Amino acid sequence: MLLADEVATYHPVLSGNPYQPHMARIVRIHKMVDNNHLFTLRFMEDHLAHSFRHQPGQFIMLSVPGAGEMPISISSSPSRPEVLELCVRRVGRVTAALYRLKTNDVLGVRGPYGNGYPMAEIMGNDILLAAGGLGMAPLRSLLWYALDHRDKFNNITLMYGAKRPEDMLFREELLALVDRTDINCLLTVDADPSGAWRNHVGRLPALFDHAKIDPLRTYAAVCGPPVVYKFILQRLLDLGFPKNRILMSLERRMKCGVGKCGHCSIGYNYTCLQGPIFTYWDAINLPEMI
Amino acid sequence: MKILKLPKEKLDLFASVVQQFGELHAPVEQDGRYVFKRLTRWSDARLEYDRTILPPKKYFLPPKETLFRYRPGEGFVPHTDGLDQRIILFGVHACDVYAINILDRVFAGKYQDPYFQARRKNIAIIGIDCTPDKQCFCRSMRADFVDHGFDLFFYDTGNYYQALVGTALGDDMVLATGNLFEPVDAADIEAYKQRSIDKRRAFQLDVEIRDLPEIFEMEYQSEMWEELGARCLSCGSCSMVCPTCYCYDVNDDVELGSRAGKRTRSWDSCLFASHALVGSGENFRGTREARIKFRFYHKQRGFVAEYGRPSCVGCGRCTSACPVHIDVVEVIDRLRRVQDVASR
Amino acid sequence: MSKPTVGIFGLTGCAGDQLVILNCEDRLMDIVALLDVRDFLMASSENDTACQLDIALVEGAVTTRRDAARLLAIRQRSKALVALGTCAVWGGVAALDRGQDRARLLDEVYGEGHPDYDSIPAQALHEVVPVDLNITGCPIEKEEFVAAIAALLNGDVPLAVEYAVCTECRMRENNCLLTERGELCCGPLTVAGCGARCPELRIACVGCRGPVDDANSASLVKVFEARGFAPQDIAARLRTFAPQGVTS
Amino acid sequence: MSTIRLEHLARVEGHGGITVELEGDIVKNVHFDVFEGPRLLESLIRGKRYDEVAPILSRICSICSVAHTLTSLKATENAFGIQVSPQTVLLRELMFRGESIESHALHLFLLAVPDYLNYPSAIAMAADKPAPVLLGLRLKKLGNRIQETIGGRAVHPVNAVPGGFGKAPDFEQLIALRSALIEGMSDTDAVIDLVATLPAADYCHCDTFYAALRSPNLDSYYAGDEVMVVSNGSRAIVPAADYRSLTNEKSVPHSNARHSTFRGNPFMVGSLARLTVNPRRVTGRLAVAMKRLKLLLPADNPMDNNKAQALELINDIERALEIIEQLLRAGTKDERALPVHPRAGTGTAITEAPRGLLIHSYQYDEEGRIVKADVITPTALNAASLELHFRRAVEQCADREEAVLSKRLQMIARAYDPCISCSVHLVRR
Ligand SMILES: Cc1cc2nc3c(=O)[nH]c(=O)nc-3n(C[C@H](O)[C@H](O)[C@H](O)COP(=O)(O)OP(=O)(O)OC[C@H]3O[C@@H](n4cnc5c(N)ncnc54)[C@H](O)[C@@H]3O)c2cc1C
Ligand code: SF4
Ligand code: SF4
Ligand code: SF4
Repeated sequence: MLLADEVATYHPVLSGNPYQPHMARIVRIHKMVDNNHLFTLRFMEDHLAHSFRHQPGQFIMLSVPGAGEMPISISSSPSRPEVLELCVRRVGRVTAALYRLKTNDVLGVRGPYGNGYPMAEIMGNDILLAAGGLGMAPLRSLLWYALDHRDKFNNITLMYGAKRPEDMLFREELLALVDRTDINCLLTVDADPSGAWRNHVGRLPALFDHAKIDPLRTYAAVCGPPVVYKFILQRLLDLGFPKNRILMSLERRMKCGVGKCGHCSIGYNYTCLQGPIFTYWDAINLPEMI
Repeated sequence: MKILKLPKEKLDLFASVVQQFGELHAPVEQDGRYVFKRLTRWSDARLEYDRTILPPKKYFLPPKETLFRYRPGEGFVPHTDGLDQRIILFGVHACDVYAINILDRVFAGKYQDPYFQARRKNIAIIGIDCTPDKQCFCRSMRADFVDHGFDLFFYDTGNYYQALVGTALGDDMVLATGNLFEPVDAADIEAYKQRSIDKRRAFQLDVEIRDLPEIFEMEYQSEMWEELGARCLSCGSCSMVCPTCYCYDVNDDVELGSRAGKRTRSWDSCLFASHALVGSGENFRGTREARIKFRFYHKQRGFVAEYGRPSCVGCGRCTSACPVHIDVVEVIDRLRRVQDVASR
Repeated sequence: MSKPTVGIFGLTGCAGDQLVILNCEDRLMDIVALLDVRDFLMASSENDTACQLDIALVEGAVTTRRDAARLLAIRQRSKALVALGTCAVWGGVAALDRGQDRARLLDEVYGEGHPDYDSIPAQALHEVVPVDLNITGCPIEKEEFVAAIAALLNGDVPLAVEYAVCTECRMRENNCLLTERGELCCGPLTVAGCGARCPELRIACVGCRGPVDDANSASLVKVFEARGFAPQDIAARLRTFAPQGVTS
Repeated sequence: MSTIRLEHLARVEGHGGITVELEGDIVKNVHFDVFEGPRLLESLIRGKRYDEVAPILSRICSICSVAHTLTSLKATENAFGIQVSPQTVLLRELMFRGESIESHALHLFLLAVPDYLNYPSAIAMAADKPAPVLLGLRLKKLGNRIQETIGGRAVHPVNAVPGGFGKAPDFEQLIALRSALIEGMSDTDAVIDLVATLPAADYCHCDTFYAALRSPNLDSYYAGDEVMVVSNGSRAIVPAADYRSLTNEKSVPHSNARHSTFRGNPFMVGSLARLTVNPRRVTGRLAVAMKRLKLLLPADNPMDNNKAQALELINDIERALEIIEQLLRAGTKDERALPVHPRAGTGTAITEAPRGLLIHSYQYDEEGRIVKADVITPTALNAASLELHFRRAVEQCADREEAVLSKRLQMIARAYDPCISCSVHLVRR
């Protein structure tokens, strides 16, 4: 509808454009694992670097100029602001273009998007973080958030499984947690050909034998490939977890991140708006959830 | 709401006056079908058209548009060309106005789509009454009347158009014509009511949408989806012509020899195999069956949960565009096990 | 970054895709400035026929032993092999011979007792060597070609079109030749990228770009049959440009 | 015996080579070798419905794809007794002109001129002498623009179908084309200037037979159905139905192409032949240009074909403009193609492709499916004449250095502008 008295000052595209990427610089590229690098970014505009705030579990839309835009979880914790850490796996076109960039190169960032973990609800409870493979990327934000606000949470348990020791993301950092007493950090690998691995060997669900979990006082955050969901979810249900205390982080194709482009729609939810964190109860009610 | 009437023979005059408010676009004939197009002559307008090939959606969300230009050193600069162009869409049917109202809600919310919103502000809509044909079921979808979303809406009451004034701009248009419009009297109101009854009687299609979401849930495993999946060509026609399909794709086009270029978005469809494919290689709707089911599910069930009503407005476009005759009304009837109108 | 070395080659075909490259009149000088074109027989008489190539653009189908040998040699010296045009990608009209007796065809065209020509059943490039990238079209579309070169220069894989001609046809708001006029239009099965060039002109798509990834020919064939087309004509139309592709 | 062999003829479309066998000073044998793989399209087209024929046979050759398409349509329409509308005839002629402009500009400036100026390619030449390259690109683009506007695509046109066109260009498109052509006219002087200053290329002199389409108005690439064969002192007319008297071809072992003679004489087709056969059209601007290029007809030097192409570039642009004016005066109608009622019978069509005479001849069954198809291309018609000129060039060249001979032969070959992908599609007996 055209407003007769409208003057030409209305420029929603120029200000408040939700699709506008803000330029950020790569300050560090850490080659954690083959094809899984950790990129540390800082907004070029200082005020953005200072003011950017996110919730654990949220994601950004990352633009690799000339190649495209993609959703990437924020792996750093809001408790450690000023920079963003992104753990990106090289799978295709845009991620490959990202991997060709070097420190000081420029990227576009917009966000944060998605619901993130319901922190207010979780606080005061136990947390169980269970991840397989790349699933550690979104959980790491939650992990450090909880560790940095240790007094706000009861018991913290981390279960993380990778194929081999060299495939484990954030390995050094996580190994340093194993000896800490304020967290039960359980790391496992499917196989250890080198024989140098000092932690668990075996499938992820086996770690439950080493953890003390009170299903009625705990929120479980699960993330990983479909097999991880399959086995962990069953285990949690068997333990008697309420369905709405199991939190899953879902991946869908996304082009906008803000509930317009339609790609991430699951049944009647947009992964980018109502997700990517869904409870198990949501999941069984949504077709095609996993 | 202000209600006036315009003698039919004055419509030409009215059209020539409203041109000062923007570029006039209306349905024109194209090989036996109709398309919204810029008018070069008022006499080209075909206000008694059935439906246009593409809905007015194309004005608000073009098939392909540039969102940003990218230059190293400058970053992403929003592309604003054409957003402030003033257009008057003359002769939009109620269902199409309804559909734009639906798009309004999708493109509003916490993250307003500024491109859509800018165009929505700058494009005026003059709606027009229509007579349902054998593919229309807008009445069933509750989209046969609209109470907002237009600047003016004309109902055909015989010798007059009864005009609903929807916005200040609509009112300005009326005022700009001097005294072309007249007040309505009791007889006009009676004429309108008669027209309303006639229109209702003209519908040849009828589907029941109450409890449809529930039935969709119950029939999620119906064998019908498999059969439709085997038939669907994934040609995307239904999504393109749908006035409420808004899925889009975003791509970066680079210039030769640099990383500079533009970010564009273009219409997409949930019927395409790539629509729900993700980085891990998982495709959440890998089969054609899953995709065609999703299209119906999202429109008739998912959208209800999100926005309180189905996104389908019953314009009949997808049914006539589908090369393999996948027909919404038939799909709903089959889900409800309705054989014919009498058994409803 | 140093310029990528490039070779442009034609096997058996109409040379249309090489011609399209030359038809990029406005961009040609930029293209040759950005690429180090080392071997391009159609445009140059001084060619380095042995150097390593970053990109080999190959048009045409393999229809002779000589073609096959050339293709193998090109593959060996190239990092990325790009199949250019429908003949290279699918076999194209050259591969209309699928399933026919080659010797008899030769006799028919050249008369019995013709010399022993070098001639083998037509094959697309991927049937002979691994292909890294396909740019389809009969001929290729200029814009797609330039976009592909632009992407390759940046090290990116060019974007592939994943939907059918119908989608573009609808976007252009054409009258549908199939639903409205009952014509034998291959739009629903053919990969888009041409902007629905033919239906835009009220001409049925003959499928010159080859099939879209997810073509459902069985279903469309039923529609054509219901419309009264002879199975023979439907089959002929669907296999004109892609011998195995479209017919499922 | 010594042999000079040129494996790959560069800067031509398709794959060919030249072999010369010398015994002392005597030229034993000269071959024009064609390696292009046989695609057998005439035979593969058998059984196809009439509406598939032109799109498939267009793929014989990209540079002549308009000519192949339109000749095919004309043959099909002849077989079914369809008379297309005058508007269709004009639009088709316009497409021919567009193709000729594109083809000549490409050949002359990007393929042939580098020879005269001693560059291996237009790309190499562009570094020192960008003007001819840019001129060529501008004119090429103009020709393509015509083909795109009328034919729907520059290569393998889609808009022309049996009975007419899918959609005729509208007023705005024709106006835009007219402005482009008027702009193109300003380049024609540069064309003549450039060709007039090229070094002479006198490699062989020889009495030559020329064959071209004789059209009703003596100046059409599309309308007309007689061929005239002219030599110094003789002329003969061959009606379309007798086209085989031009194509009594023989298969030769060194080539996938076959050779044609008329009454035992090799003959040349193409630009030079067209100017020779239809001399009366050389008037006005064209006549002045012809004087500047010092072209005398009938020519005895095959290299003069390049001059003829330059002249035709001017003529094509002028003719295209005339046609557009004519269409604009009459106002283009939104015609649909005429309905096609297939019937059994044969149809033959002769036109002028950029490289010369092109003949398509079909036999259809009553359902409109191809029973038999013959396609005779200009390069096939030229092959015998080209070998004759090779032979004369070797005989008339005192210097038997391989490098010298090879360059001369290549230049003669390129003057013919051979289109080798065309040449392999030959008559089916
Ligand atoms: C909420 C969310 C958080 C994510 N977080 C991470 C993360 O922390 N680290 C990480 O490595 N990956 C993450 N991903 C996945 C990541 O977005 C995809 O791997 C990436 O988009 C692939 O891009 P590409 O161009 O390299 O791949 P492509 O070359 O495009 O194709 C590879 C595959 O990626 C899929 N894909 C392409 N575009 C998208 C898209 N926009 N959204 C989803 N899938 C797409 C394609 O379907 C294809 O199967 C996340 C995805 C979502 C939805
Ligand atoms: S129009 Fe019909 S065939 Fe095409 S995608 Fe839609 S439902 Fe499938
Ligand atoms: S005309 Fe052909 S391409 Fe276009 S929508 Fe119809 S079937 Fe599809
Ligand atoms: S519409 Fe079909 S035949 Fe025409 S160019 Fe496109 S793919 Fe080729």
